[in-house]
Amino acid sequence: MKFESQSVAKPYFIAAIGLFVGQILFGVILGLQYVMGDFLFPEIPFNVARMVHTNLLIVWLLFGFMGSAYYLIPEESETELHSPKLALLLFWVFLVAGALTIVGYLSVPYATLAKITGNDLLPTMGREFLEMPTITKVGVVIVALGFLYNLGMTFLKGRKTVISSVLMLGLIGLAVMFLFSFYNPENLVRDKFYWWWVVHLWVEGVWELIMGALLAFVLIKTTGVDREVIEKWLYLIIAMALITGIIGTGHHYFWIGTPEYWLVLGSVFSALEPVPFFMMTLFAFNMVNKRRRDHPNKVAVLWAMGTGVMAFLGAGVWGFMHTLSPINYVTHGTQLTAAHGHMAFYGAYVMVVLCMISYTMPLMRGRAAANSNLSQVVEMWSFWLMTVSMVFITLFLTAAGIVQSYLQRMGDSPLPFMVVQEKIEIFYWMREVAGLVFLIGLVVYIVSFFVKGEEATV
Amino acid sequence: MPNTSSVAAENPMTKLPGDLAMWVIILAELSVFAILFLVFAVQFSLNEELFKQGQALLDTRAGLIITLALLSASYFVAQAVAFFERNQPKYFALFLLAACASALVYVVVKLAEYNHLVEAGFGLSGNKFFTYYFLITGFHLLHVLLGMGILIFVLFKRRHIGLHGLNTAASYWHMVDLVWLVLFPILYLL
Amino acid sequence: MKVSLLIVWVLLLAFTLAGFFIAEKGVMGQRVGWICILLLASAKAQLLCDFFMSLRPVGGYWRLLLGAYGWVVFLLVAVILYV
Amino acid sequence: MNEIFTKSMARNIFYGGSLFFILVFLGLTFHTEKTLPERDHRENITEEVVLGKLVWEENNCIGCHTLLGEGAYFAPELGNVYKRFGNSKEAIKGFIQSRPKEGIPGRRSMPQFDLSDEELDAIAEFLKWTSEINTNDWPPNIQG
Repeated sequence: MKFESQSVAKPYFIAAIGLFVGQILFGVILGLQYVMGDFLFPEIPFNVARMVHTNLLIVWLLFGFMGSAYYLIPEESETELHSPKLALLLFWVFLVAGALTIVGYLSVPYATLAKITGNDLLPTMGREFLEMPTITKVGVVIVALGFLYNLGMTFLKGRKTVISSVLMLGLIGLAVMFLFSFYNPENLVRDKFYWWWVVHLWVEGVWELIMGALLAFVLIKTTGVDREVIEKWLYLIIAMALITGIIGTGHHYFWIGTPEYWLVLGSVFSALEPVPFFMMTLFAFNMVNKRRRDHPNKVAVLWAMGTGVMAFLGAGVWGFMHTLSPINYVTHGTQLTAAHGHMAFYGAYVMVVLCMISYTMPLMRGRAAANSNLSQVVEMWSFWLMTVSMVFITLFLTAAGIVQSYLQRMGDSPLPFMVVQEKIEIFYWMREVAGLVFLIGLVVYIVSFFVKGEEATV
Repeated sequence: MPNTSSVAAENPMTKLPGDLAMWVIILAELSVFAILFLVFAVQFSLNEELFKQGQALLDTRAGLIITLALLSASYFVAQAVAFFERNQPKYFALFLLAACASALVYVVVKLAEYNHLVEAGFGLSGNKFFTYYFLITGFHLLHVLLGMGILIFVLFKRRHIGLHGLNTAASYWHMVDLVWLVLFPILYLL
Repeated sequence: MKVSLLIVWVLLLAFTLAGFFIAEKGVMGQRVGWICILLLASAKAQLLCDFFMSLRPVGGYWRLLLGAYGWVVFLLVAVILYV
Repeated sequence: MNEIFTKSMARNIFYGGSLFFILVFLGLTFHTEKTLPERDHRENITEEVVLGKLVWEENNCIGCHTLLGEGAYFAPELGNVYKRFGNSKEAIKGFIQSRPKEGIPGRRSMPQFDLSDEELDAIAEFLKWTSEINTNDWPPNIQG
């Protein structure tokens, strides 16, 4: 760690991991509700559990991004953070706001929560992934503004590198696109149209900038490859991400009432969305192959390569699978979408944040470069447990989605939704088992932080 | 290509005109257009009647003028690069301007064509053939405009960017031109 | 001025006009004209890499890649349309 | 390597390419907004439909159901539920009203939301309007 103020990232990462655990616990509950419909009913109905599951994901990834940025920007800028106090204050504001929201979800019916928080004044609640009360959304904006101010001041007074510029651009984009969550037209079609400006332009747009920057940072640090080379790659990857991703939004405009030409535009451009992810895979492997030194933190390198591969598989391959409009016509809104969503989020964003944590945490905890060999081995176990179980979750959901599409959407006598759900129950059971393995992997991951021993050397 | 010079055979990339980054983009752009053409072809064979009727309404002479204009623009750009290499800035500027003028012919003819079709009641939505027609040609038109922008940028910044930058810009322009040469027979003649 | 470029240009223009009239006026049937233009495009794809780019031979891989790429697309279009 | 692939070129392509496609996207958005009135039948969006959408949102229906294919995949698609229930608003209202408070043993069940009559009318009206949107012929069949 070069600068004292970088350690402000530590609470962010700890909170991120804590919320990650919560997310997975609720994921396991959801999986069980798929096969035991009355599980925890009516105390925690499915919709509440799902809301907790997805919102925790978003919030902990944001914590992860923020922590990463607080660590990365001072180091790249070669200066102390503008205000570590502000960073800590915002941490608590964000954590409390997030916790209160989750408590709100779990303690009162959603409609009551809407009433209490005055949703009638400016209705923004009740849309997928943006379920948080309007006041929480305002809180997020305030936290984001303070966060960007803090980092912006640091960025402006120090050295400006490509990595820090791209990260700042991604974070600003993230904040700007979030503003569309306040826009909720009364017309459902327009509502959906602009809702995607938040959701799609986040995960298939500006978040890719963040992911690219974080990956590039870790690769520079662990491989010692020339900065010039890595930065060129970074620019080219994010160029491809936005060139394909912006019009690629069109693959959400197939069936929501928008004009027919989106069928063509969405298919063509989103078919190319795997390209930037493939480049990321090549990037990670190329840089590791060309490494000038062996870094003692082997597990961070493992995460870096893992995120390259899994992002390509989850976002690229699984996304491509159902992005062409004639295929999407039958698969839209089935378990195939869920399969894609799980692997894409895990591969692209979860793994890149874990990669950052893996690289920075030993440094913030006072080590010279890496954890002990034993600790790293334990963490590698968690890597494989989580990654392999996620692959299986994805495969089972894919099978479920294909069967569901066939039975419910194709053939001469399509079956009703609930009938089909019973027929694919077996896949849900298998998914649940894989989910439990994932949870075990997560526990192993946390255990790895408490494994002591001599610091590893090359 | 067996008869390339030995240097090129050793490292083909060093002989690539312009920046490798641009060639990656060129491949990506060609892929976009290739997919669009394939989609168009599939739709054509599914709705043959409709597409043939639509095609009959297109003015092939406009397409011809555009083709000639773009081929000329490419020629002017190539010649401009040659002048730049031989350190003849005046001719370089002249030919680059000629390229832009040729491209402008394209833009004018295309817009006139659009105007004509819109007046006849066709647009981006409605008739399937014209949806594709406007999507593909419109997308190409935007590329031509971008290409013109790049050429003008190069003209003003020629000292700054040098031969490498000029070759990069020229490669992009040739790609735009190439796309039209495929687009023209597929959309107009067939 | 590079004369070689000038010649290539004139040839391309002539080829375009010829292809167009064959296709339009039905001299040898539409498809022949169409194929003429596609050949032209393919030639252009190759020229993109060497003639137009200052008559400098480009590395075999890229040229081959681009040429093959163009042909695969044309063939696919042709197959979909006529088979 | 430096000569054939420069950082400034990669940067220019990033900024230029992004700007280009942002402009294209904004243009398409403009065109979409212009053509939407023909497809969404906004003239039929009454006060009741607006209230229905609010009821839909404030009960987090999207947390289990899909609407035009978007949402959770735990419960049936509702974009065409009005048609599936035989073009009957009463059937929709009846279904929502009849959900047991304590659920159904061993099976998935929709919670009892205790909606008022006004809210019930509104949500049914909202689902009816939704089913009339021109969605390019999606879903493929009545089962959603």
